[in-house]
Amino acid sequence: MMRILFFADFREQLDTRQLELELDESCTVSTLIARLIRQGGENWRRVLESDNLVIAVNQTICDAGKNLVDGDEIAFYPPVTGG
Amino acid sequence: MMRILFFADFREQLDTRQLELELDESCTVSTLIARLIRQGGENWRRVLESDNLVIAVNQTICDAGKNLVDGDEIAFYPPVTGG
Amino acid sequence: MTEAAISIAVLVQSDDFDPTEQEAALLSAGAGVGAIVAFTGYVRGHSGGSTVERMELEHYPGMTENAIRGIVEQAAQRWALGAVSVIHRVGTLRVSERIVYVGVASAHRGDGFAACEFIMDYLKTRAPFWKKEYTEGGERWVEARQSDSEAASRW
Amino acid sequence: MTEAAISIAVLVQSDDFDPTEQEAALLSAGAGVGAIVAFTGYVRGHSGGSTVERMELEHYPGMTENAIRGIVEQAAQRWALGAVSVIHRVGTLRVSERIVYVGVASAHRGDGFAACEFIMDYLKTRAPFWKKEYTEGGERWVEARQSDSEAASRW
Repeated sequence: MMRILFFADFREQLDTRQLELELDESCTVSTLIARLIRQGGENWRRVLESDNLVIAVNQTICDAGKNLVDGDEIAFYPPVTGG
Repeated sequence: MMRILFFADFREQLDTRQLELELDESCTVSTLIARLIRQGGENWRRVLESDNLVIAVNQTICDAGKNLVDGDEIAFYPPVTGG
Repeated sequence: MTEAAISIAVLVQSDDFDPTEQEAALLSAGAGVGAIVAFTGYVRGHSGGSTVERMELEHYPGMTENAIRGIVEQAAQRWALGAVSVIHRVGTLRVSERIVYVGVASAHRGDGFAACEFIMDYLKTRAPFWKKEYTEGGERWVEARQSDSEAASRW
Repeated sequence: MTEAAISIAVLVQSDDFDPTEQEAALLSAGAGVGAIVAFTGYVRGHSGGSTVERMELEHYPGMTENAIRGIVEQAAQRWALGAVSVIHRVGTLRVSERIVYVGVASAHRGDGFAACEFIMDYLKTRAPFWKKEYTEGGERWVEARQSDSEAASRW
């Protein structure tokens, strides 16, 4: 099982704060994104193919080539604006 | 009349916080210093010829060539150490 | 005030806080503290020509605290610091309310100024917080600013 | 927050002060304030290997306040500031007591950090204050530090 989190503008656009998915074999963040777009449609494509997409796996920022393992927590969010 | 002020280490070394002197004709800070040393002796020479001497006339820092006029306030002090 | 002795506090909370209390806590790093540099960020009343009524601040619980702690630890490796305290508020914030506090206690002021500004610049670009502004004209997510990226890339 | 609207407060006093109160006063510069950078200097417990018991701070009444105000006005010409407050204590101060406070309110943090550090660096080398330390081994006037001259000459 993977836990997938969305924040801020992305959370609102997808109307999704969190979802859980079974891990596919030899899954990377890229293949996860492709699967989410396949299931979700155009709205999900717009968010997950955005130039602004930040990816964190287990709370560490990484790129889409990152391999995923069972139990990972994957977060998708726009550039941060705190402070 | 000129008012002459001494601060910090200089005030202690000369045991003088403030003194008032009649203005000589065409007096500069240099001639004032020479007069103070003449009157005061070695102790005053050590302070007023110190490399560390800062001069302020009417609360503005200046050099020893500054001309003095009646009513001026002259201060002698070491480099500042506040903050 | 060796590096081993540095005390780090990181809080993400909805409640307000008192800078004087933060300063007292930082001072307890010991008699070697000669300087505290403190940055406090506030909700501004104007943004891009609109009048801001309030903000909502969202964060990523867990990652946010870890990211800030990592930034502070980087600062502690670069400068001689005695104690650092970072507080970032979340939830609803109104104009002129405090958003963020970064307090740095050090022996000498140069270390404190550099570390405090470094921590703020990094926090702005790396800690997962997001601001949504509510103005007369509606609501909108604040966009990341190029100037913040540039500020962080100086270090 | 135009330059004309800048509010400057300069106090030389023996009493302590409350940083949170200072911050509230700075904030009254208006809803355009997004940042307050505050420096607070403290009496350190050690100096050149000796344990400091207390300090005496002397100043040149009148000139000191004018010098600080002049420094703040220079800062206000270089950076976009909303309000600046400087408090410097004189008389007897014990270890860990506050000596000096420089608070700068501005729209953006870069201006606040630069102006606050500039004001401190100039104050250290140009405002007529003198410190005398009382240690186990006796009393001595603190000597001006080369590093402070260098810090001021950067600007």
